Amino acid sequence: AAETLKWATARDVYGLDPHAVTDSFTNIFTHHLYEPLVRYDAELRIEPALATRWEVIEPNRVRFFLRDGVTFHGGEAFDADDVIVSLTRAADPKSPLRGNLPGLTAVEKVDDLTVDVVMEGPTPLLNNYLTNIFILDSGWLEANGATAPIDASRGEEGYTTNNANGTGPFRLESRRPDALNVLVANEGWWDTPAHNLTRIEHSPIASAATRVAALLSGEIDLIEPAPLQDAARIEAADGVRMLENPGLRSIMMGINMGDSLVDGNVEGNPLKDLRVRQAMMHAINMDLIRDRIMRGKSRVTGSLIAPEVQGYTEAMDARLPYDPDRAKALLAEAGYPEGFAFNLNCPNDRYVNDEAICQAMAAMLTQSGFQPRLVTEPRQIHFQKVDERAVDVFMLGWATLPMLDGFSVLSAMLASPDGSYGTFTPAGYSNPRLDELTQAIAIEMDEEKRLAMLSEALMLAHEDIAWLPVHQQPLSWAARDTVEVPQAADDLVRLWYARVNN
Amino acid sequence: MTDALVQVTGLKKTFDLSRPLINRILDRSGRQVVHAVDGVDFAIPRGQTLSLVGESGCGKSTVAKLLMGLTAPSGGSIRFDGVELAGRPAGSPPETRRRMQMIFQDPYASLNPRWRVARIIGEPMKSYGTHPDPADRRREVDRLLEFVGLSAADGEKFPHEFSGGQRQRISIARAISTKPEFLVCDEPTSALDVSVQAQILNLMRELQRELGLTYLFISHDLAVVNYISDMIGVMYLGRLVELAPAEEIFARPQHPYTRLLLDTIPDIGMKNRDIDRPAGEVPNPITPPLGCHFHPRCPHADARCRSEAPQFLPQGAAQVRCHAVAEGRLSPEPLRKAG
Amino acid sequence: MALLTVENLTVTFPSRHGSTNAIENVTIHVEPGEILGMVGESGAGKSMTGAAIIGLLEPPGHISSGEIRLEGERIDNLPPAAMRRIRGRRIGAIFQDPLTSLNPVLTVGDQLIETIRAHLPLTKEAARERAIDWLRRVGIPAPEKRIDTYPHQYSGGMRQRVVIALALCAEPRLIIADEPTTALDVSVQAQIIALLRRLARETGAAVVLVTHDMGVIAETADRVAVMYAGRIVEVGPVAEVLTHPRHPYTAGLMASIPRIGPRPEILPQIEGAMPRPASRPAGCAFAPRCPYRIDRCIAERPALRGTGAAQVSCHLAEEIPV
Amino acid sequence: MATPTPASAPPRPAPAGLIARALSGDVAWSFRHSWSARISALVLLILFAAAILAPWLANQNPYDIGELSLFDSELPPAWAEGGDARYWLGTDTLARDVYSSILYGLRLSLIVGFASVALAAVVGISLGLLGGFVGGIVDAAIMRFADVLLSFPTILVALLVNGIMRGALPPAQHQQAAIWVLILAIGLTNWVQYARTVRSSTMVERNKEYVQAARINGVSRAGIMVSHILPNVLGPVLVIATINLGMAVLTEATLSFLGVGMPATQPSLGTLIRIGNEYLFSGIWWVVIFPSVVLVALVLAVNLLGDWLRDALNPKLR
Amino acid sequence: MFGFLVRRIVQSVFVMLAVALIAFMMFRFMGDPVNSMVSENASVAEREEVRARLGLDQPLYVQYARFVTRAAQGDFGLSWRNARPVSTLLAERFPATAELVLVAAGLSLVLGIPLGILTALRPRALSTQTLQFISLVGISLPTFVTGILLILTFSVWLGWLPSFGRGTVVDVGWWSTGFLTTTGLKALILPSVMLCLFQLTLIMRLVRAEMMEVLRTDYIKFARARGLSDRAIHFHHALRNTLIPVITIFGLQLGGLIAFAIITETVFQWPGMGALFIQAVSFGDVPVMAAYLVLVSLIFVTINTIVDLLYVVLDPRLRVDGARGAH
Ligand SMILES: Nc1ncnc2c1ncn2[C@@H]1O[C@H](COP(=O)(O)OP(=O)(O)OP(=O)(O)O)[C@@H](O)[C@H]1O
Ligand SMILES: Nc1ncnc2c1ncn2[C@@H]1O[C@H](COP(=O)(O)OP(=O)(O)OP(=O)(O)O)[C@@H](O)[C@H]1O
Ligand SMILES: [Mg+2]
Ligand SMILES: [Mg+2]
Repeated sequence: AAETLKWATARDVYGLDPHAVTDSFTNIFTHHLYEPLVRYDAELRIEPALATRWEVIEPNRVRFFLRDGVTFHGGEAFDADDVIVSLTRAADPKSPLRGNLPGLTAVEKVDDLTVDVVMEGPTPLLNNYLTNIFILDSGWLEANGATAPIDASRGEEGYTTNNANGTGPFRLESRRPDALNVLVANEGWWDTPAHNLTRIEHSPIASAATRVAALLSGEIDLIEPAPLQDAARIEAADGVRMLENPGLRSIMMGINMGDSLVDGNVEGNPLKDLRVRQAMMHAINMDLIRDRIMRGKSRVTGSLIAPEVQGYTEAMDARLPYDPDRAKALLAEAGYPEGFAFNLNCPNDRYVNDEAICQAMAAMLTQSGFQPRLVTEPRQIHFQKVDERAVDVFMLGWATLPMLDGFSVLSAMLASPDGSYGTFTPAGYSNPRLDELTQAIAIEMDEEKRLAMLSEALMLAHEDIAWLPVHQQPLSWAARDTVEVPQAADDLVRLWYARVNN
Repeated sequence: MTDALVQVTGLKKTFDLSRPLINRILDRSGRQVVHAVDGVDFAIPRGQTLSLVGESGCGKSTVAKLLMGLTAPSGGSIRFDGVELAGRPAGSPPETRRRMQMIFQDPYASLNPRWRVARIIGEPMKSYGTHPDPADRRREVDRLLEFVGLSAADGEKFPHEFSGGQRQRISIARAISTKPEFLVCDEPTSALDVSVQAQILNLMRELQRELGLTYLFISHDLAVVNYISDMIGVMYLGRLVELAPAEEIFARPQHPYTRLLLDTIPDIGMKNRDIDRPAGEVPNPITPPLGCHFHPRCPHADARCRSEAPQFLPQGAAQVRCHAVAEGRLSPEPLRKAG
Repeated sequence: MALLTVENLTVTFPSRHGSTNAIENVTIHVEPGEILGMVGESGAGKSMTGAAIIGLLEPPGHISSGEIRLEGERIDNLPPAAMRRIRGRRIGAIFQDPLTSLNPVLTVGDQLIETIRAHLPLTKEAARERAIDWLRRVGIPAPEKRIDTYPHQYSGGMRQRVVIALALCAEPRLIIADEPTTALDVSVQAQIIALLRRLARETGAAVVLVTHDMGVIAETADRVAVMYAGRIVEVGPVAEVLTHPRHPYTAGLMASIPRIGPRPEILPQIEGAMPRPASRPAGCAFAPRCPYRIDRCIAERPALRGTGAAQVSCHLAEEIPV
Repeated sequence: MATPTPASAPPRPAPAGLIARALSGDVAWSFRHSWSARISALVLLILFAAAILAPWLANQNPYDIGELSLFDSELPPAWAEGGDARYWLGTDTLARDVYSSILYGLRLSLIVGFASVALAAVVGISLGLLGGFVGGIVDAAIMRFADVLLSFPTILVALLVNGIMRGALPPAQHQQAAIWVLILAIGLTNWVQYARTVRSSTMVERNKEYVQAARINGVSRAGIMVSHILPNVLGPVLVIATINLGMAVLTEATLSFLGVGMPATQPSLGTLIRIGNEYLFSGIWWVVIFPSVVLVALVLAVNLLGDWLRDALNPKLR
Repeated sequence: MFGFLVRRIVQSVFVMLAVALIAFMMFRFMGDPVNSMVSENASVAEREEVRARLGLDQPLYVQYARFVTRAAQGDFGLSWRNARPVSTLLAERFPATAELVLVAAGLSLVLGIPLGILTALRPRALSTQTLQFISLVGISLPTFVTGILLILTFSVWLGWLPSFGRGTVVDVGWWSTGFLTTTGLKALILPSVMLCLFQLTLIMRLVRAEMMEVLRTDYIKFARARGLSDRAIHFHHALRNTLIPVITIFGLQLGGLIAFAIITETVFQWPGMGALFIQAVSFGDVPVMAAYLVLVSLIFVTINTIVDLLYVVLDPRLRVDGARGAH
């Protein structure tokens, strides 16, 4: 039967070139059209996709055996050249995706269906990286002058922005930006479809209220995200339901540990004092925030990564209990009985209820003697400030995607800034042991050893309170009762597993 | 006329009505200029009244404004008691301008509706510094109010609480507050009812007698002019066509236009006259007729009138701008209207 | 039978200070073919009388008493539709300002043809012929060309001629002309008055000519009604009223008009000003300004009395020296 | 000398100035006889009083984040089931007392409204007066500039000003600047209306004879503009200002919806509605209904009053 | 007429240059484009190279001149957000906004003018007062609330009309239209109602005020005195004079409609320029913002020129042809 799924999300894709943006929504959307060598299944386990198997030939050389008989939507056969062109294109210095495939030195053709991926050094997470690198057809790219990645400064539009030719489960039928993207099932897909869809109509609907209305009125089958506060209403309505699960994304507060506060009223930086950071943790009643603001849907954490992520241990999930008196005492002990002023920076359009969480936290911190100045801003401005370290205590969410591995927390958020490491590490934070472990983990090919070191490093951060963990934000989708779709913890909609039962 | 208080020679004013340059280029049209006042000469002896009459748009008010410096002349000279005023804006030089004042036509528009009468009358005294002390000024205002036939208590009121005639009295009080010697009156009674007009005309005559004022009086009503003037100037399309002592004008009008004016005045004494009215209206001042401006309406016009502008020449006690008069073609028509 | 009779007409304006009568007990009659002049100061009620006759009082003004008859038929209480058929067809009107009386966005022809067809069963072509004819009659040169032009393309005098054509084009029996020449130059005024008079004679229409210019009345009207503060103070044949005024107001008015000729040392003047409707005295409205007033004048309003051609509303009419 | 004329003018006490004039005579009479004007004035009076007295009337300072206790969040109005007597109109998701938030929000909205109207009026009147009086190239320049501005509708200008301010100011000051951004943006787009009105009235007034009389008497141009013309052109300005006040409050609400309004920690009435709007489906109706009612009452009252004022000041309608 | 047109165009060019200047200044104020074009760890030399390539090292006036020349050719560069030519983005979105605004404008005229006339002709009637009041209530609520309420009522509760999008659109050349399909037409209803509400009220009130003004004029009084029917007086004489000023205001307000479409498009997920602009604002996508600004101004200026021309067509007094009557 002709099963159409109408799907609405908050945003449209930026473009159809999977190598042009790192945005995770664009990424999962294009995943319906293009495929990587290896992919996550519905339970987030890595499984073969365009590569059927792989072998580590040398510590820094991995050989991939490609699937035979795969064709692109345009009919072109899939072969080693496509992999070479695609990986090179993704890792090109002008490609924003380059950071998702660090250390690639070469892709070498062994035969038509075998390639070697050569890295700078041992890369234990190579497969995780590769789940995110989609394969485009080399001939098609050449024919359309798109072998190089899109370069915004060149001032012309890339062909791949509006056209797609992949091997994925769906083909692009039409695209009207910000209005409607239509995908149809790829009849010639190499895989046995788990879905029963013939057609996907994707509409971006920016306004949450309108999105919910569209679901309630039956115009849309699946919305993502659905506002938490409307859950009750959606559950109460006939024929629709909420899809809720804890997600991978951990929300946390970064803490400026530099020499001075951005917007403080005291000399130096009290936040450098561990007791002050502990006081902060004691001051915040996360359970209350979960119950009231997150409507009981979030999972309060002490750790920076979700249980599903490699490196997690229960020990690191413990939180200092809510205890305002203890908080006040610790503050006094640290020499700030009157508290001190600092900025509390939050985005207001990035995470689930981000602004409300920050307001509640600000209230709680105030009640425990701190003097937070709440600054909430659109994500663009917020993250620009984070980049510039123009923040004191700031909100950040991390889903460890696409690697699903604690290493990304270490490298991006905890390691001392140095070249490719420490992009988000709060100002002034540096733990030599942690840095050492990070270096080692990066090249440790023995999984057991690697995990042990990973947990150790994460535990160090936990004790330092380098970041103040908040919670794992819930996944919140809503769908018609007739729609079955797996909701993986990474919050990505994989419609090739979806079924519509009419 | 050596003792003239006011001496005007060759006074000219043109208004540029041209459309924006770009339009003119596109339409290939030239500048469009109104010669509102086109070479006017007269002198007013101290203590006398010169009246200007003429139809709407002939430039009477423009002459008044030029005299008061409200608009700058395009040419000619204005001398007040020997001081050249052409090119000096209103209010300058103060010591001379203080001595000239003006009364306007519209009693409603000539008083600021948001000001109290006392402030209105006191403004010239304040501005010219003749009575810098407010209390002193207020006393003078009260005196002036009573002088023009209002009461001192009226100073506290606003203009809208007065009738047209009373407002005109307020205007007069303001005008004489700086003890001027010369008053320009631009149709001061044309917005008033006849019964009130008589009051104002009488008041003005009385002022002239008591204060020795010199008037330039503007009107389109020959009967009013007759009552108030020593000299009368008849204007047509920016030019004086006849200037003569008052009695002369009525007794021996010379210019055909003067005669036409006198003819067309409906008069109480002359009932139901079924005469043919002279045709035509004042032509468009932007494109005035060549030669004598009046020739299209003139029964005596000949080829010369159509091509050559006449000079302003003395004819007896008068000065007349007419070829026919100069050539003696015009029989001294017996006046149909007298007494 | 009189063409128009107005009996004891009172027009009232209710307002926040209580009702005021713009005109009170106005009684006039107009014979066919006659020109009745109405003079008086600004605010005396001349226009109001005219507006009441053609049924165009501005609300909330209304006729509170009295009656108006046209050719014997009562017209002050007609329903709007019936009154509309009378306006234009049987009573024509001309207003003061030719600049604003014509619709600026319609051609002169449109306005004429529309008016003609509103009253006469004519085809468009016939109406156009008639319109051209009327333009010719009011002295518009080349009417065939001018008919399709807009009012702003006419001069003031020409426009007033068009207004006259519009008022007369359905050949009404009565024309109310409210200050038809005030906005015009003296030389043009004379032409317009002459035109009006000529047309009235040609069509046999009667005219109520409202003006404040005694000269115009003198030259044009057969009879004259002098209004003061909402009332008629004196009415009679022009020659009689102008040369032998019997009401002190008329007398004062006539005396205060400057004339051409030997000039008096001082112009006779009436002191004071006409009272506004709201502050009219209880007795004779002219009493405060009247040099002859007696106690009775202050207490009692005189009625319009008199025998023969002229009537006067003054307690002292008989005693005052003319 | 002529004898005094009998006072034909009614012996009313002389009122002073614009305000006094407005309070006496015709306007006051028309006010007493207009239901809508009186009710609107009453509503406005109550709202103004509420805004001014907010700190004393409110049960809570909703801007003081320390006063909020999350335990009390999303309580329905006091009379509804589960309501709490301390929170008459209920609380929002962050436990802000809706009643107190409305009072404080109203205050902010009115400040933004009044300040932006004042800014627009001052700029507009000055430029209109100058252009209308001086004429020529000054006038042309002002009016062309107005044209340019007119081609940017308010919300566009607000977004621009907001963007530029963000670029120009150090990040720490963005939030404090929000209210100024709003005032500037709304004020700067609305002055054109005032300028045009004042300019055209000025061009009429400057040719009036009382102005010429002042010139004859040596009063300076500035003196004429300020003391003669200005008082005479303010009437229509008052009407525009009244109606614009309502528009300004609504514009502020709209800008808040577009994300450039007041920060959520200091919600204006508009921001409250914007936030409440997100809960329209969720059954927490009180967080959107009550602020909306107040906003509608405010804007409606201001508009009705403006309507009435326009008619009352229009001599043709009297 | 021709001269008038030329003058308007010259004026418009100046206005557009000023707008372009503002748009250009935005680039200067709102951040360095280079930052969003190079990868995070690009070296200073690399940045300088991009800078030079973009011409940002040249004097300001040169940059402005280049900006203007390019803008005049419709070239606003690439969107920083999704690397597509801004002109393409706007061209894609333009039909949606144009159709929405046109329908809203049409609705407001079609409803506003008759309602305005009705209320002007019966100024004291209860229906008039009620209409006046309701119209005010309608605009006293922020439009985004009105929009959501419309969706709640007509989509969720009654299920009659779609809550978002344009329905099925058909491409006619580069123009995508919703006029040709039923879903397209249905989708237009709610957004255009929301958008026209304010406009409708404005037009209604304006027509009413103008009409009442016109009905007080001498020529209407004179028309009554000639015994013309009410119909002729109201619709033949009064209406034309009423509509002349209404047209100007309407022209001015069309610009406002385009701006207000930003909100409507956000609420109804209408894929128009306004939605694009608001995204650009939240992403700091300056080229899109600048282009939008220039485009909106261009539309505005064009509309106003057309309005002025219409004015001349409708009001014979402004025609400079023919006899410039003697006075
Ligand atoms: N400011 C001005 N700009 C352009 N033209 C003007 C200006 N003032 C006067 N004119 C023109 O100059 C001519 C003379 O005008 P002026 O006002 O002096 O006439 P007037 O004799 O006083 O007429 P009226 O009896 O109507 O007052 C007229 O054609 C008028 O249109
Ligand atoms: N709408 C109104 N409300 C109240 N009173 C009015 C109204 N219109 C006119 N009046 C009064 O009616 C009286 C008569 O006015 P009318 O217009 O008839 O005077 P008029 O003699 O024609 O004066 P004018 O020579 O100025 O035209 C005036 O005193 C005026 O104040
Ligand atoms: Mg004049
Ligand atoms: Mg009248």
